[in-house]
Amino acid sequence: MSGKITLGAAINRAIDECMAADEGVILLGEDVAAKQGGGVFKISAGLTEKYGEHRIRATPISEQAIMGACVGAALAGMRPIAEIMLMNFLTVSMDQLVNHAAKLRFMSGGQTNVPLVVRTTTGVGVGFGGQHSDMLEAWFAHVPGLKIVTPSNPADAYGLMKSAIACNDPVIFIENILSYGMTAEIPEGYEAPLGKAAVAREGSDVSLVTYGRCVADALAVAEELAGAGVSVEVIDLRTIAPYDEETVTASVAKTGRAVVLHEAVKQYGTGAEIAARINEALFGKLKAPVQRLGGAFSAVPMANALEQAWIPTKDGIKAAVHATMKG
Amino acid sequence: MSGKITLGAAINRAIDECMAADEGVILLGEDVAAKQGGGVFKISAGLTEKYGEHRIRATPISEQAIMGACVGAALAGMRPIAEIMLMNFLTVSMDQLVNHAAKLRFMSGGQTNVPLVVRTTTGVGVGFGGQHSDMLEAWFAHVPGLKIVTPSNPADAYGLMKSAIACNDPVIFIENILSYGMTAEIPEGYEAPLGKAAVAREGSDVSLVTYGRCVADALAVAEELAGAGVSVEVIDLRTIAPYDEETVTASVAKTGRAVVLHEAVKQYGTGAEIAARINEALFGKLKAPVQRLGGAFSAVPMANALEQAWIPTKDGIKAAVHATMKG
Amino acid sequence: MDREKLLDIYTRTMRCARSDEKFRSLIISGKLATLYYTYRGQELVTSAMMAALNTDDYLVTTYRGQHDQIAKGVPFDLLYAEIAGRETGTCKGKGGSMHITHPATGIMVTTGVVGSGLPIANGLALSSQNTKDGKVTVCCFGDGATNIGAFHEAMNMAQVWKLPVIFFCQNNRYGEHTAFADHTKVDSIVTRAAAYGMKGIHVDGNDAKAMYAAAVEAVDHARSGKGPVLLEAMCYRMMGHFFGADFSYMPKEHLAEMAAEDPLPKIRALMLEHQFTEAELDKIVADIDAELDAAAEFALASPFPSADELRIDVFEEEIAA
Amino acid sequence: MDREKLLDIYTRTMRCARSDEKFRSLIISGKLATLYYTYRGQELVTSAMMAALNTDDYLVTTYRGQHDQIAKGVPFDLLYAEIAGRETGTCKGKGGSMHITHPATGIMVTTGVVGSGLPIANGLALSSQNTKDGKVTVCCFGDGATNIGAFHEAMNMAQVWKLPVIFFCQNNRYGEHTAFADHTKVDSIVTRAAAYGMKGIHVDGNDAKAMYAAAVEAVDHARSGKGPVLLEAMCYRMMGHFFGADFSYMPKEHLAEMAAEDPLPKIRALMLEHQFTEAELDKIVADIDAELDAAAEFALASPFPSADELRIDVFEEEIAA
Ligand SMILES: Cc1ncc(C[n+]2csc(CCOP(=O)(O)OP(=O)(O)O)c2C)c(N)n1
Ligand SMILES: Cc1ncc(C[n+]2csc(CCOP(=O)(O)OP(=O)(O)O)c2C)c(N)n1
Ligand SMILES: [Mg+2]
Ligand SMILES: [Mg+2]
Repeated sequence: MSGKITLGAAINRAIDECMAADEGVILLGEDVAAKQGGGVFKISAGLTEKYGEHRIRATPISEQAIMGACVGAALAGMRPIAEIMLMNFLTVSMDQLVNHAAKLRFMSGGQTNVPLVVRTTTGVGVGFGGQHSDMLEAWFAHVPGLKIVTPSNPADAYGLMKSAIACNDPVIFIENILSYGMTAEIPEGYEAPLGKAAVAREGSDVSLVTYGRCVADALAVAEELAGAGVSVEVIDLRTIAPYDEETVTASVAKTGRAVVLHEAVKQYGTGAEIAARINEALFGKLKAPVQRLGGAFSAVPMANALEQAWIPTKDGIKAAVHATMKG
Repeated sequence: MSGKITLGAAINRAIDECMAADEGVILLGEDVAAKQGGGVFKISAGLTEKYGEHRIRATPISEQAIMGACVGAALAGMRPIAEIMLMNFLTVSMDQLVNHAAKLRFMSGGQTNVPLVVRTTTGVGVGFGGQHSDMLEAWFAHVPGLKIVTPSNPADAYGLMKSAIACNDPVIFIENILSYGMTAEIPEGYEAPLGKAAVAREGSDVSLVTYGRCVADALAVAEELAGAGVSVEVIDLRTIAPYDEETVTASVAKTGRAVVLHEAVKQYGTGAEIAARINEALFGKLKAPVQRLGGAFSAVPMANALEQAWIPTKDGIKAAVHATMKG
Repeated sequence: MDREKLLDIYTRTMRCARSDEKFRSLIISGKLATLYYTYRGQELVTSAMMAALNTDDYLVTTYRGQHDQIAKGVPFDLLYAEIAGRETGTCKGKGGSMHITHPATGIMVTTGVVGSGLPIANGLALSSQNTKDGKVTVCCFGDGATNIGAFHEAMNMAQVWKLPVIFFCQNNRYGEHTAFADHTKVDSIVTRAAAYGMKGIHVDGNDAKAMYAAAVEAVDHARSGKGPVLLEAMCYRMMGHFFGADFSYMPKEHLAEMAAEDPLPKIRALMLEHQFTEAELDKIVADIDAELDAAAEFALASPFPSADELRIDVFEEEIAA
Repeated sequence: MDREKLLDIYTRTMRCARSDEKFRSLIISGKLATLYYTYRGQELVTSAMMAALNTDDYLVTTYRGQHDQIAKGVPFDLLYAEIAGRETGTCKGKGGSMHITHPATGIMVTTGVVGSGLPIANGLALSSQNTKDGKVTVCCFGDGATNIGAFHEAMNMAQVWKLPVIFFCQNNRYGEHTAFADHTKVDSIVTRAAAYGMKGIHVDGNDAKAMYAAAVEAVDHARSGKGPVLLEAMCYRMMGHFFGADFSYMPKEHLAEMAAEDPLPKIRALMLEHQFTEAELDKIVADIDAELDAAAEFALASPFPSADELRIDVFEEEIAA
């Protein structure tokens, strides 16, 4: 397991190891099998050759049927992975995911459960436009019964995928197109448990709470501000929901200042819940108002000039950190 | 227009008046026509007889096709109303609503627009269980391009429906099954503009921000606490998103205390955004942490015993108000 | 069809019929307050289908599927307790009538969302295909469900993968208040099987022998690995959409036709033809009624679930209070 | 087919063909960076279809629909500016190649979500039915789209209401990397029309005369109030899923078959058969190329949209900065 690999390859490795260990792990999605080249983003490359078409199943273009088949297989005791090519296409399978996958354990009084992993990718900055770039994690965080994770680096991509497949409840695994190429070495036996945030960088002045692709920007800003004498602690949630409130509260209790950052639309995003809880937990103890950063309140525009103006920029993050320092 | 009518009848009257005034107003939904009895909840009773089956169209069970047909008709200049029987069934038509209705004005650079009203009903406390009771407004509030309204009384049901039909953008009109029976007189020429909250009761100690069926509970609690010497101001948002932040901020600036209440699951609900904004706008000026109340973090249980434990109760609201008074 | 199988079908049919009576009387008498989707008129179609299955075969059904669950074998006491919202119910009262689950008798999902069962049924069948456990999955749904997208996606996927699943459409000629001819422009749902290259069977569901033969044909096809089947059984929904709902929208001719096709007198007549005596048949019904009385008593005497249940079964791990 | 109509189809076909060449050269030369779904191989099917329509008839198409838009009449300069993300584009650069909209030529929606155009097309057709404006709506989609739920729901609804809509399936035999036979178990999509009681037409889309005749038949049927039509035109996607994408998954035999069916040499030969001279044809192409050069120049010289556009067109009212 030594040598640098990409984030995409780390996901492939995690799935590969889980498939080798458990016959019940299967992958369903459009173009995922060898005959189709292992998926549009090639994440499942090489798996069909090892595990066969009965476990790596290329599907028709039918997201409801893909999600439903995974729900049913999970109810029967398998550990299906559904690949929904892009996050916006989850809009087609919301009923299966929300009314069924998330609720069947509860509605059956615990008689059944749905050990399902939904892999999906998205991201702003790729030039895919309004229907191929959305980050919809806030919807799923609002649905009891669903867990949501997203990796900010190859090691966590590997560790979180293994934890997601091992989980006995549905987990939405969000990938970011722009992160697939990131490379790193995966430490031997690396683990990334669900529900545990990572302190990506320690700091004492401001807590910058974020996840996914934004972590890289956060770390870059933290590095830059360190030079300017501002010590930023970067929290990588890794599990977006239910999130590690303990780690976040401890960090903000220490710094007294918080900036919450995500790529998704700011309004009603996960940052609203995080900010609300920080205010509840540390009322009267904060040195400045919690700053929230997120995507602009519009569909994601296709024109690159507009798309770059849509997402939170490093300058925007810097400005938010400085704003908290005023307090 | 004199005499008391039910909230359901008020919606019917608003639609009736709009249909009489504009040929372009049409209604699509399952069982909505006369032949099927004017809808399961009879909201469209009598309209087919007046306007014909070409304008009151009973559809097959096809929520994607219903929503899509309304999007297309709206693009062509009509003012369609889609009846999606229960809010959970919107999960079947999310693609049309989110990727299309909400985005087409923006993605077309303003060349087209979607004057669509999506009527849907829901509500906890009816005994409909896990797949027929959800309040999903937080999802739609997170989607740029959508407006969301919900009436707490017959007059607003009438006024908001007329405003929604007149709006040149998609509006989700949320009805609550338990509110259909409320009766009241609709003042002659009553208007309820979009984006304007109503101060349902003035008060000076605590601002109780809510909407929909919860308003009745809020008012009852306010009345009771007035006896106990606590003056509660009740804000009925009416438009859930984009909401009337000015009115909310002004009220909380006055009282220094806020409780945000909704029936939807508390976590990542609209209350998170409202609480976050109150904290941003009034940092250091609040006398107590903002209290949030919402549904429990589980699917809605069918057993009445559990369902009653799931929703915010009057006692819970009272406790939250008292909690803010401690500050 | 041998007498034993006929007796089996009759017994299942009467378990459905008597339970429906019982539920309606409990509701009318105010002992039970619940939304109840009576299946009056559809007792036989499902009994003949379930008589062709093994107990461990999978079943996916709908809000109207109490007859499917009973015919499949769910115990009355657990069923009644669940519908009464008690902690002794199949689902601890959390699911209710629209979400009965009972894996011990293969009842894996009962959904309240029209058409949603079909994609899930494919998944159950997929697991049987991969694990070679020899099970077939039966998915029950109505005529109205055949116009929703999930039906289409699931039918096509099942055929592409030759899954051991039977799509069992109980065509009761109405979807809520909408008549079949008003929501579908083909004479029969089975026409749609051809659109997927799938085997289709159309049968008069109230003809016990024809219905059972069709069920066996479908099960054999699916179990032998030949692929999925769309089985359309014609029947009638003899009451409103749910118990108590008005159904004045049904034309007189339809009501008359419906009454003439009532499966209960038909199967009783058939039993007598096969030399079962009135006494034997009455004894079966009496035993069922006794079981139902006990079940109702058990259910109504059972405790309600505690509020702690809201923190249990959301995730595997209990949520902190 | 008269020479004038043939010339019309040829011209539309070459406008599609030359523009595709132009886009690919702009991308290769690095002048344009965009995701581009080349329609190489599908120029003729859409040109013959659009030649049977009026400019104000409605069109709904997909991410791959640049040929549909061009054949329908969208001006090159606005199209190029949009795809280049400039404020002078059809959508001020906000939509891009997957979301071209141009009501002036009836292009109402271009969607990037597979199958989503069909339900919307029904709505446009519904408005024509109610307002009696005499328009028909054409909805373009691919073979892979016929397995998604929206297709099914829209087909059924269109037939129930007899809407003036033509579901135009350009069956290019692949959905992304998946071959037709791997996602659908019927020989032809048109089989599915029968599942809705809908009129279906199957045609070799690269046969100009047959394709145009089929288009006229479909348009006459829809416009005359007889209801919707499913028109399946067989063709080939002669490159990868998007320009630059590998398509090594296509078998050799398929590539050979595809090359033999290239519509461009076929229609040129047909023109010569009809006594058009090489010179006439070359002149048409030269004029198109000149128009394309000007369009590209205009697009690349146009300004980018200002960030204020993020607050405009979200709602009718501008959002406060
Ligand atoms: C997606 C969805 N849309 C609408 C409904 C409301 N609804 C419940 S039952 C029903 C009619 C279903 O008819 P059919 O499929 O024939 O089944 P039947 O009730 O006749 O058994 C409808 C429209 C629903 N539950 N789910
Ligand atoms: C709902 C949905 N699922 C998946 C995709 C990804 N995707 C884009 S194009 C495509 C293939 C569509 O094939 P087909 O319908 O044959 O059209 P073609 O590309 O051949 O013109 C897929 C799967 C999508 N855009 N929308
Ligand atoms: Mg029915
Ligand atoms: Mg194709």
